[in-house]
Amino acid sequence: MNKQELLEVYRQMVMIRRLEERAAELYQQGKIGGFLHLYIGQEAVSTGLVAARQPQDRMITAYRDHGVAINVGISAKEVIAELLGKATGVSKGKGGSMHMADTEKNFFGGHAIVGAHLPIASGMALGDKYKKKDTVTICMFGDGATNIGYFHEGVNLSKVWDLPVLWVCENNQYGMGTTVERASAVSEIRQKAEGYGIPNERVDGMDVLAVHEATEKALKHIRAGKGPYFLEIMTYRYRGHSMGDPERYRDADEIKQWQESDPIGVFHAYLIENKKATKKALDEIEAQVEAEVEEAVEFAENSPDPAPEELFRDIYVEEN
Amino acid sequence: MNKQELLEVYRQMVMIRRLEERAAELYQQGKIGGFLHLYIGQEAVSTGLVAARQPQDRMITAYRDHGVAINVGISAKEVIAELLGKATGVSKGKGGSMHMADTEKNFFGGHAIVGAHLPIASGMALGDKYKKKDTVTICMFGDGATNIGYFHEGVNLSKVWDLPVLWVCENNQYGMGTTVERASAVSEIRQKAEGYGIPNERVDGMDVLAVHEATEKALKHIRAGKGPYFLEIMTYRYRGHSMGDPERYRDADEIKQWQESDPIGVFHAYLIENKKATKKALDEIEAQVEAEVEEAVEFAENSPDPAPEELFRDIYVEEN
Amino acid sequence: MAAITVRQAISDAMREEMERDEDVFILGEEVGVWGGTFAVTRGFYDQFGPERVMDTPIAESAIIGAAIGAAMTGLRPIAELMTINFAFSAMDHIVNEAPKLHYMFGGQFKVPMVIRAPGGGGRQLGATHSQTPDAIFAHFPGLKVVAPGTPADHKGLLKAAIRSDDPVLFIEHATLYQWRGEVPDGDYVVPIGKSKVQRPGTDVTLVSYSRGLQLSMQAADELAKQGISAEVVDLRTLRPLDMDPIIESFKKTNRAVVVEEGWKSYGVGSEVVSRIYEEAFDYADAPVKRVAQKEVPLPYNQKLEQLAMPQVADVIQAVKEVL
Amino acid sequence: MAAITVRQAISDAMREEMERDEDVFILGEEVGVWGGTFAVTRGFYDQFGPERVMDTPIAESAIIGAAIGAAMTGLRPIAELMTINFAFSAMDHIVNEAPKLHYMFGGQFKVPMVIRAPGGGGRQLGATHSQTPDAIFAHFPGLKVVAPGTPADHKGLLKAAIRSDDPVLFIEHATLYQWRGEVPDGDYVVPIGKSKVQRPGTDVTLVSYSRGLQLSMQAADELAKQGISAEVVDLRTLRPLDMDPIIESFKKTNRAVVVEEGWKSYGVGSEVVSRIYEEAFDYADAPVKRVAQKEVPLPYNQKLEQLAMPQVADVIQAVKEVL
Ligand SMILES: Cc1ncc(C[n+]2csc(CCOP(=O)(O)OP(=O)(O)O)c2C)c(N)n1
Ligand SMILES: Cc1ncc(C[n+]2csc(CCOP(=O)(O)OP(=O)(O)O)c2C)c(N)n1
Ligand SMILES: [Mg+2]
Ligand SMILES: [Mg+2]
Repeated sequence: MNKQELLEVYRQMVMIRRLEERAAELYQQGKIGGFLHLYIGQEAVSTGLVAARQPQDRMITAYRDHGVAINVGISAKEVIAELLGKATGVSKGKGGSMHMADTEKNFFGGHAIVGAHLPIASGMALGDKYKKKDTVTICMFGDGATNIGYFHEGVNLSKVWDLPVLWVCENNQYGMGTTVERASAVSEIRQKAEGYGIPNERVDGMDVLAVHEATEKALKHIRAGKGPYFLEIMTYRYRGHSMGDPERYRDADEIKQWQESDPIGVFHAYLIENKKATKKALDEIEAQVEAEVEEAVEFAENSPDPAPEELFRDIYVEEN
Repeated sequence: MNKQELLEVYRQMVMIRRLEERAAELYQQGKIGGFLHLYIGQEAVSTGLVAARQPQDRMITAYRDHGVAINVGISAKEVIAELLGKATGVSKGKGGSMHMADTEKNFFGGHAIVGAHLPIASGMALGDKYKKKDTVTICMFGDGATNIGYFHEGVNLSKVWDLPVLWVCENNQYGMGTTVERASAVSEIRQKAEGYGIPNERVDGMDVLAVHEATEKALKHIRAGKGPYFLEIMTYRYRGHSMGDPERYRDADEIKQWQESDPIGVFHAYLIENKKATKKALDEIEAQVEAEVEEAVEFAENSPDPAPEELFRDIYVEEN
Repeated sequence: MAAITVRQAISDAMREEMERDEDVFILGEEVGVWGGTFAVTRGFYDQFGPERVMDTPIAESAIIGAAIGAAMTGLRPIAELMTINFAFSAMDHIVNEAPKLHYMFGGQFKVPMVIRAPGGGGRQLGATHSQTPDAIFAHFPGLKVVAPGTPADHKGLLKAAIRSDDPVLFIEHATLYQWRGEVPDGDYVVPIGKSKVQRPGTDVTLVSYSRGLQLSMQAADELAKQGISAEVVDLRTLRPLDMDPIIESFKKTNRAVVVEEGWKSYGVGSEVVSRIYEEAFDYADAPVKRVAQKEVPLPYNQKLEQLAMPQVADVIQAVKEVL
Repeated sequence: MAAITVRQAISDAMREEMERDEDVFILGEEVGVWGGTFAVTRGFYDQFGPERVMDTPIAESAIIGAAIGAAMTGLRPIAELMTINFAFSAMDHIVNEAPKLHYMFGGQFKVPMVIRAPGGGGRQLGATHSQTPDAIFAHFPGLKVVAPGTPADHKGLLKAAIRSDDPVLFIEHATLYQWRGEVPDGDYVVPIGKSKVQRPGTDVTLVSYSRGLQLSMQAADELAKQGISAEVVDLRTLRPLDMDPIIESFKKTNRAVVVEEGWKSYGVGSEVVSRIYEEAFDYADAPVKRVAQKEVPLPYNQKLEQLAMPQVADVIQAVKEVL
């Protein structure tokens, strides 16, 4: 990545964090409803992935989807408006936090049923293979999701048909309050890929450059027509599973320890040390992001709710 | 196994084959309805397994279940009566070929939804662990079944909770008309067990002694409290998937080749060569089996259909 | 116009659509080399090749999930479930993914796919393999649920389903494949969401669909001999449900019997009966009757199974009770 | 007799049964260390230990499947689905295994298990997480489906469910957990399969259950102020369905409204309406009305979501229409 790209990566990570910190406040104020799953701590994962993809590559992930939304270029306005359920939201206020998508940016959501999007990802890759397109589907999911049958069926299919999919397990150590060890037969998730004969790698998910590099390598493999690839990316969420998590399953020390290798902090240091950016430039980015988020909140708050007629729109493509 | 046990093993294998050959005839005559999945060619698998189990160990399998039924000691009468849907059948004529079971003999069926019995098997093993019983659940399933989500969820759970289950994949090379290679990401099914960190072994399923030996070893491991074990048993079905299979997916040569290592033939030779039995003794067993099967057919044909009231019985334990 | 079987009608519809549109393809268990367990796709593998007639692992969620994903990229998959009983093994994808994606993301995704699923009892397959659970799928907005009876409707509605931009569950009945009837030549398409009078009559309205239609037509024949004129209305689509021809008929006959193969409680008949009273309360001269399956898991034994299933005689008796 | 919440009632029922019977245990996602995502099992992990309060992987088929297997060995598992929306991910085990094993093997197996599943909309969780698909489960013979409304019934029916030798789906509603009401002291058990008049009245019969009961009770309060006396009958069990108190009430009031939170088409109301006419046709003075959810996947936006969901005002309006 050149300097400009590196700064863009920095900007996106900061944007995800600021936007989500602000979203947490809006949630506390009762302006956001439903579930809100924050990505804070995991920013390097989606950012590194998206930085390495080609624009035609398809992203699909679970409900913890604000990161990808920002990375693919959905504006803070559309994201926050969606969180507030407004007509100007990226899903017209019908989806909420868990259901962001933008087909024009090749982002296919935001899926709330754990693991259910994995077979769908295989299907998207099948579509591209069918049409002989040079497109990879990048499918993200949690460590907890690797225990459900959908994971098995989706991943198996991808290898049987040698589909262009990059499977990305974000191992943030917990599925809600359950550690990997208490839910998964193997604690190294990448070992599961062995059961499907899929090449795999474990990656440091607190280091955006490591994620970027591993992704590039994996995408190259897939684009060469060699079938699916599997990345286990080690990361951590600082916040609760969603808002209102009593967090009885871990102690504050554990969080602190992970924060020492904070992805934004680490990358900040890297940029300065390697003279990729000045402190001032990074400060400026932070200020810009801050302003953009505030503007987005204002935009969202001033946006209208969907019209009542929207209730009956989009049920079918062909209205009866 | 001592001589008597060896002869009993021989008897069971011959019984499975004769009974099923007769069942095929009854099916052609329209006396058996529904699906009829023959086990012919695979007799050594269930026979070797059951010969190695302790009486308290639980057997559970898929719809291809006549072998286990005979092995656990359900009489030919009850089996054929069930095939004919008679009140005297082992499941009162309500289950048919796919749903044989005998709780008194610790045989828990006969399950027709591919793979759905695997989580159930984990649950039975959980029950025994909960009650601190010295009991192993032996769960059999096909190669095709290893691709469905139930397999993944059931097997993963068994390792997470270190349950006393012996997983037995009967790899007969096909799920209906689909070869292992066309349906499974790995063609060596036992490799899947690696993805769950479960010790595993591939076994020659045409050799009943090999199956017996591998089972004893696996059961020992499990009884020692070391958690689940996985066997992939290589075998072959001579007949179609079920009656009426057009068998467009294989040629007659392939079948012939496998028949050269026919489990009954191989074991017959072993018994004679190793002076475990005389030809005459084996002939006598065959004649006895023949007679028993004929008697069973007569019994079944003369048995009554279930009474009409049976339709409304057994829906609930507590009738409302 | 030729008399062909339901099997042929389904097969023709798919073949013609695949010849017409390269984006249409089939995936499912044993649809390829085997030729379909009900022989519906026989010859397809040779004609269209393995890329367009894809044998899948036994993994129903993967089949439906992959169809959804492929549809989201613009293809038009026809996913075959070997039987509708296996739909439970893909339930989330059928009722919770496919029908919600268009709505939930504000109209961004289209999911133009068909799920074909033969169902029904009467073949001694036992409790897990003999169900007619059509009603439960029809409960979900966003899904279209089609369940034709006649050969012509099988062809015309399957073509409409393949061309639909919405996910369609296309329910077939395993004992109807041999039913023969006239099918119009050429590119015959029947719109989804339209009920139809399949046999005109004046004394009583028989409302039905799928295998129930066959029972109703046979009952109507019998009744005709006895001087009773039954009008048979075929729902054809369970969601969206078109009540118009039923209400029209009922306003004329003032008596109705709903015939379905599935269990009575919480079945298709429940909805139809409710709607008849909601829309034509004043026209009811007698309680509307439901003929359906007895509330038991279907047993293997043939006599018991037939005892549990609705018979032509049950339809006739119900008609006599409402007259 | 103390006034406690539905949450407490459920919690008490389970704790008391677990104290009484060692064979009763709980398994599900986050039931242990977390204390239950709705805090229903808070404290259980400490009291009963990890062997009896088992946190599971996210694998719904494994949860229900394992419960079935454990039940077949004689235990009495309570399997918790985090929400009923995830029941689709275990559908085969819920409708095609648990309810059929007893019958299919000629009565050899017992499957004494409870599946607890909170459902319902109104919390802005979006289309996949907000469903009230109760009717579809009630379609299957062999399963018992219980869906209480009041705190007392939650306690009494859950105890009955745990003691039942049959598989019971026990449906809760996430927005009812805080509902407070009198619960009899001691070992309070309410039989499964009995509907109940929760509020006597004379002018109209409101039939409902679960969250719909709350709407109906509130509507009845309002109506009383306007001089209209509504009798509220609570189904409590959807299968087997007890129509007796409803028919009795209807024969008195001759007017009825069925109130449910789920979608109207092929819903619980469809069955109840059909049965009312089947059993009391001559007593109907006006078409029976159904108040239910609009036929849309529930949207995230709160205003739209509330617009889709049945409201007290809708019940009142329906009552006025039948009077
Ligand atoms: C099928 C299903 N079961 C349960 C849930 C409830 N649930 C939502 S998120 C979650 C934990 C997922 O953990 P993981 O996959 O590790 O992702 P993370 O939240 O850590 O990003 C659970 C249990 C669900 N949404 N879908
Ligand atoms: C969930 C499900 N899907 C499909 C089927 C139909 N079906 C029955 S047996 C079978 C093949 C199973 O193959 P395998 O597991 O290898 O067992 P085998 O028949 O070879 O013993 C299929 C697809 C089913 N019964 N259940
Ligand atoms: Mg996680
Ligand atoms: Mg096989």
